[in-house]
Amino acid sequence: MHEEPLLKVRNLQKQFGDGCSRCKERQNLEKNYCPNCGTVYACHDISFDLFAGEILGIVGESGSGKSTMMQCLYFDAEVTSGAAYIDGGPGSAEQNVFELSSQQKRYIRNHQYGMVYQNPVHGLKMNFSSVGNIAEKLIAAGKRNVSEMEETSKSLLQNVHIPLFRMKEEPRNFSGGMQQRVQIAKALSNNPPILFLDEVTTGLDLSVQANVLDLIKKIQRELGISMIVVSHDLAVIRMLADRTIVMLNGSIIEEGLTDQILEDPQHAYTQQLVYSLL
Amino acid sequence: MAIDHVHDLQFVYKKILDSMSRPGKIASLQTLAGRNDYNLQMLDATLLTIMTLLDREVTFHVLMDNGQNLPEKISEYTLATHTTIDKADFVIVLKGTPETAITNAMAQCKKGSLIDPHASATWIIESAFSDVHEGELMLTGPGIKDQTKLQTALTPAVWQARNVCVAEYPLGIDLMLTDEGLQVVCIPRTTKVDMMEVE
Amino acid sequence: MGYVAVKGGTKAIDASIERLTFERLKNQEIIEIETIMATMKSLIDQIMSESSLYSPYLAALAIKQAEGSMEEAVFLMRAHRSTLPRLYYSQAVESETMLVERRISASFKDIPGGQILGATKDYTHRLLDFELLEEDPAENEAWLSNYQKASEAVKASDELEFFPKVVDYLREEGLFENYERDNTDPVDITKQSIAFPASRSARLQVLTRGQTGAVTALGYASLRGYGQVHPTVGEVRVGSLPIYVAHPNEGEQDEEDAFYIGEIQVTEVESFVPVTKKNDANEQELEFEIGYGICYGQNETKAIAMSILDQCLEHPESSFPTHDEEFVLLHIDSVEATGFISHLKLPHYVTFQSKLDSIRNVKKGGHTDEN
Amino acid sequence: MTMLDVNDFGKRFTIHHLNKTMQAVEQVNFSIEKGEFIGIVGKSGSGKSTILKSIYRSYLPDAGEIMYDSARFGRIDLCQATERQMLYLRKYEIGYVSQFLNVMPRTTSRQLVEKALLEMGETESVAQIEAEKALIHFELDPKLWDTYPNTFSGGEKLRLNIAMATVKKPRLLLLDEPTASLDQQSKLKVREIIEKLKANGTTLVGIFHDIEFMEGLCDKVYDMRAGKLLAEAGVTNEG
Amino acid sequence: MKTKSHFAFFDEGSKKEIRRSILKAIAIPGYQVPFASREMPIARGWGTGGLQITLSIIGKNDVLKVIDQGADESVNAVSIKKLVQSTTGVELVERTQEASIIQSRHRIPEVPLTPEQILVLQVPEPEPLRRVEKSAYKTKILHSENDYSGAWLMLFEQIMKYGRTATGADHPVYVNNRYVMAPSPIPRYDNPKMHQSEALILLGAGREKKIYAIPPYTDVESLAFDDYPFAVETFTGKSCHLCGAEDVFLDELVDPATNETIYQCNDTSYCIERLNKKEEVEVETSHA
Repeated sequence: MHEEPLLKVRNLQKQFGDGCSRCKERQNLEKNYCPNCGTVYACHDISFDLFAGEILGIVGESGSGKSTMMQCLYFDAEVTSGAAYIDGGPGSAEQNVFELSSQQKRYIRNHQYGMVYQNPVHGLKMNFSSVGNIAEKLIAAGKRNVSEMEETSKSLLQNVHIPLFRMKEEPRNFSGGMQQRVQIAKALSNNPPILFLDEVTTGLDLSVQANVLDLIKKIQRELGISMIVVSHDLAVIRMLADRTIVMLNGSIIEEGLTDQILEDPQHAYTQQLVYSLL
Repeated sequence: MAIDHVHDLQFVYKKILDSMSRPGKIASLQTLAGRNDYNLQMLDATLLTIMTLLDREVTFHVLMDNGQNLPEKISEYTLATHTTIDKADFVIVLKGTPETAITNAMAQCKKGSLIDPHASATWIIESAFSDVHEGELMLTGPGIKDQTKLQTALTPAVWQARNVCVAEYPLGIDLMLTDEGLQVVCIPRTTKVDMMEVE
Repeated sequence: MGYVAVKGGTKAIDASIERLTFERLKNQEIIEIETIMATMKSLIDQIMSESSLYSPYLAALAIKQAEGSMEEAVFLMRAHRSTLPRLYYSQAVESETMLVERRISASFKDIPGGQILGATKDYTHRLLDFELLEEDPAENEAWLSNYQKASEAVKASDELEFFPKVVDYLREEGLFENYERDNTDPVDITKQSIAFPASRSARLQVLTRGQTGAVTALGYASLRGYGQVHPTVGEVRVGSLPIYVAHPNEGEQDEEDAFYIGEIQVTEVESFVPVTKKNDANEQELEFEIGYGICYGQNETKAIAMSILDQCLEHPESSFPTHDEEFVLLHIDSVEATGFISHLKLPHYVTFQSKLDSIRNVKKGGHTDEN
Repeated sequence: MTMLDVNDFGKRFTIHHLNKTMQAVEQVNFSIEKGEFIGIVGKSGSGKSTILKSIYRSYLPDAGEIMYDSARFGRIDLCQATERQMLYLRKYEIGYVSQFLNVMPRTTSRQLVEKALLEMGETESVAQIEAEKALIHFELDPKLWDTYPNTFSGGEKLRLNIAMATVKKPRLLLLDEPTASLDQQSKLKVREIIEKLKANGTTLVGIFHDIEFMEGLCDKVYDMRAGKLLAEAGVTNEG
Repeated sequence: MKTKSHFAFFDEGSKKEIRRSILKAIAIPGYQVPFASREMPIARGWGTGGLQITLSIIGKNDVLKVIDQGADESVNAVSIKKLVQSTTGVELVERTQEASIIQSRHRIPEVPLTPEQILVLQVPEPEPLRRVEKSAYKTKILHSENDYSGAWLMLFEQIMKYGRTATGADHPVYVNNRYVMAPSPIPRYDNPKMHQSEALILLGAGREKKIYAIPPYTDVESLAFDDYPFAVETFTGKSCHLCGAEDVFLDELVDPATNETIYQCNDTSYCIERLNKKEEVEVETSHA
């Protein structure tokens, strides 16, 4: 079975600070931080593949670099070095998307990516209607027909269980769980082949959390969208991810099938993480 | 009679403005013939263009085939600062400059950024040109109704280099060509320059 | 003979301007420029500062022409400034060389060189002085001659005295960071459109040109909690600074050769604000930073408020408007603010008609393309 | 034709916080023919689960090979297969049933079985029909179809589990102590179900606690003791 | 102390800077070129952007027309004209066809402009994305990334709320298929005149310190959706009570005598010209 990954990430590096002679080889670090020069190695030499239709889980404690990595992939942050290749992206499959210009990156965000942030404030315009929020993403992807966009928005909102009589309401009037569902609907609206989910259930009530997880799983099954799910919560990862990557201090320390990571963790840190799972 | 810095330069500017608005439209500065009393080794049209656009607030770089003290002179007359090709607001290319010098400089000069596309180099190039109908360049784009043709003495390699400079709009460079006959023609970055097959 | 354009506008303007002249002249009193310069220094200082043109004489003329309106006077000065070619740039001015008239510190009782109260209204009681209604020139003259005699008696030495900066004293103690002297040319916001994020030199220029009231209001807002800066005034000094210009056509020259072209009076403020910083060993340390304020003439409130806003903008903080440089810098300019507010007096018939059409159509309901 | 060849398989766990390693199983050798039912018995802690979980890659194998005859990939060593290959095999060829039901919360039993089919790419209408068939087949009370399984009894949970695994018609089904903690009646029901599966030609590897349960059910029974597989243990009584 | 002012008010250095900015603006249609806006003798917000452009391009032989909201005799138009004329001595006209430079606030004349003319528009708020994003820095990034979903979203929201777009003047346009631009608060009626215009159009915002341009023969599309097409103000069934013109932008007035709504050409010079022509014809026919 030879499969081309949808997204290839190679040697992604993100550091804050220039590094110094004492930390260039990543020696003498406290976690991922150089006490000498103050450089933080937020992501170090991250490589992985994302395949069509799968959910890849990324787990790690806060400060492990998982969210930074996601921000780099989504172009919210600049990488220090490294490459990412998107199959079917603009230009050739050999094009490192980190080297594209900002307007080309914007094109990828609009046409190939969806993003659901932990805080809906980052993904939604709180003072625009919910339908408008979804339309914004559709417009960005080049749609120019209001009725079609309205229809798409309606079906997406229904999909995420937002009653249609509230579609013209602004998300700031909604509960956290509803906002998160609107955000998911928005992220999905342009049918992105790749969806990023950053701690999407963190801070939600348990019952709401289950709703959102269920929704994500359903979407993945029905639309075949590839997803990268970042979470510090192993329960979330267990529920969603087919494969899982474990990050610690900016590096990948372990990866495998999700149940294998949970049942037979190899790395000391992963074991500690798994043993503390309720 | 010397150049009148208020009215003559306004006249030159208006001509350049018209040519920049209508790429490929040749502007004649013939009425100012014989007014140049500067002792600078360049075409009158080039000098008038420089006097119109350069001042203390901008930088320039000169491409030429022999080492004269032209940059110092230009600085003296316009108060503009001479600098390296990668920093220059204006790039002045004197006639006889070899093709490779031009293409290399085009690769290095400022093309602006997506945030500040205007922070790019404007090129003032001495080259013969005409708008004869069998011109080898086909121009289309904003400012041009349908299409227009232009014949220049610049080599296809130079035009190719220019086209590379403007490949990712709005980044790019804007050209002003000056000739012996006191004429100016402008090719802004928005102009699509196609080289016609030459039989 | 066909129709001709109604010259309503031209006539109306001419009549309005005549009326304006009439209002100015009707009481038949003339105020001399010299009188304004001699008696309205505060006003002149503020106008020079807000118009960033140092000329008491032109400022006095502007006051006269503007009939005492601050915004008009500043406006006149700014418009005049636009017509002045920039021929030379002065050399960097060292404020240590200030000939100090007034110098106080709120941080230390005993500052090296001592506190100098100078001329200040701070300790006057703000009671209307009805005696000023009938001033007697002879009495004034007598008062002056007495005062001068007394001063001569007090004067200890003829030598000019320069005062060290309070901050230098603290810097030696390591409480302030030592910076490399940075002599890169500042951005000139009158020659280049300000771009964001702005450099500190650009920010300071906008602040010092800012409307006194606006700068004060925003500085005050920071103190009240709509900002995070509440400084201690390290030093306020008022005095004059000499201005030198290098010879334009000589390449190599030393500073001694520069031309003295005059002096300007300024108010300079250095406010001390504690901040946490990382030291060389990467530990958190408490250190002071300086909020800097300077303006033409004597205008201490503005200079202090400026020093607060300078520090605010050094530390962007999205939750506080006073730390948002676009918010602060784009709204404190007198000419811009008063101009745009007053433009609302202009006719907006066309835009209103357009809006009217739009709203009527909405009321009618239905698509735009039904018509 | 062999479906599975386990050669010199071994698995060691490293437990970092105790700073020790533990050899769970070693030198395991056995093979299964297509359509066979192999039983593995042994006390808890003997390592029998380890084998099953390593075949399914819930545990990371570390020694030896597990040669599986895949419909898609041909003969493939499950110790070396990529994660993507394992995911494919799990979806289409190898099923796994344990006594525990580990599913998405707030999902009805009907939905759970349907999902298993949808994952394989079946259409919704097919999934609906097939799911009902499976639920009937494994005798889950229709009253339970549209309820959440967290309130089910052990037997009901297990039958749902088996239904979810078998609707996919796996070529190889791994049964991990399915009968543990079931009452006698439920056990009998499970036995019937396994017989049905066997009759359908499914290749099965099952591990069981109690040996009587397997009587007459398995083609071969192995005994697992202290991490070692005793070849063809037969049905002895170890007490 | 009397000081003599420069030709066209500015010193030559100021003109050069503005002239360079104009050339960049033409080379990048619809992009707002920042420039060091000078303080003018008229107030910010009163046309200083347009005025700075006019003064930087004008020569002795130019012929100037200035209009404010369609009228040549509006007080502010008169004030601007006076300033330009007093510093340049140029000829002032009201007939659109005679002008070489037309400075205008909020209208494009009814008479089609020619390649020999330059239209200078005064702009109060050059940033079409300001209502979507208040920070100048962030709007610059949106422009740089060709991210205009916010601008379209404003229209979409209006359709959701009101059943149709509800923009008045200053309806945003897409220039040369790259930059979204504020056309200055001209009525929607005038937007189509920018598309493939024969004349160069320069736009100046003095207070906001931006210059931008639409070269001739450039695509200018008003933002609109496929199923909610852009529509101009309509005056169907209405005509100018003076000259009878129908397909022009009309002002709505109340006839003080009858208290009825009447309409009148907003472009005063156009109206006068029509009236003159009409009279000529009447004279000719009556003498025939």
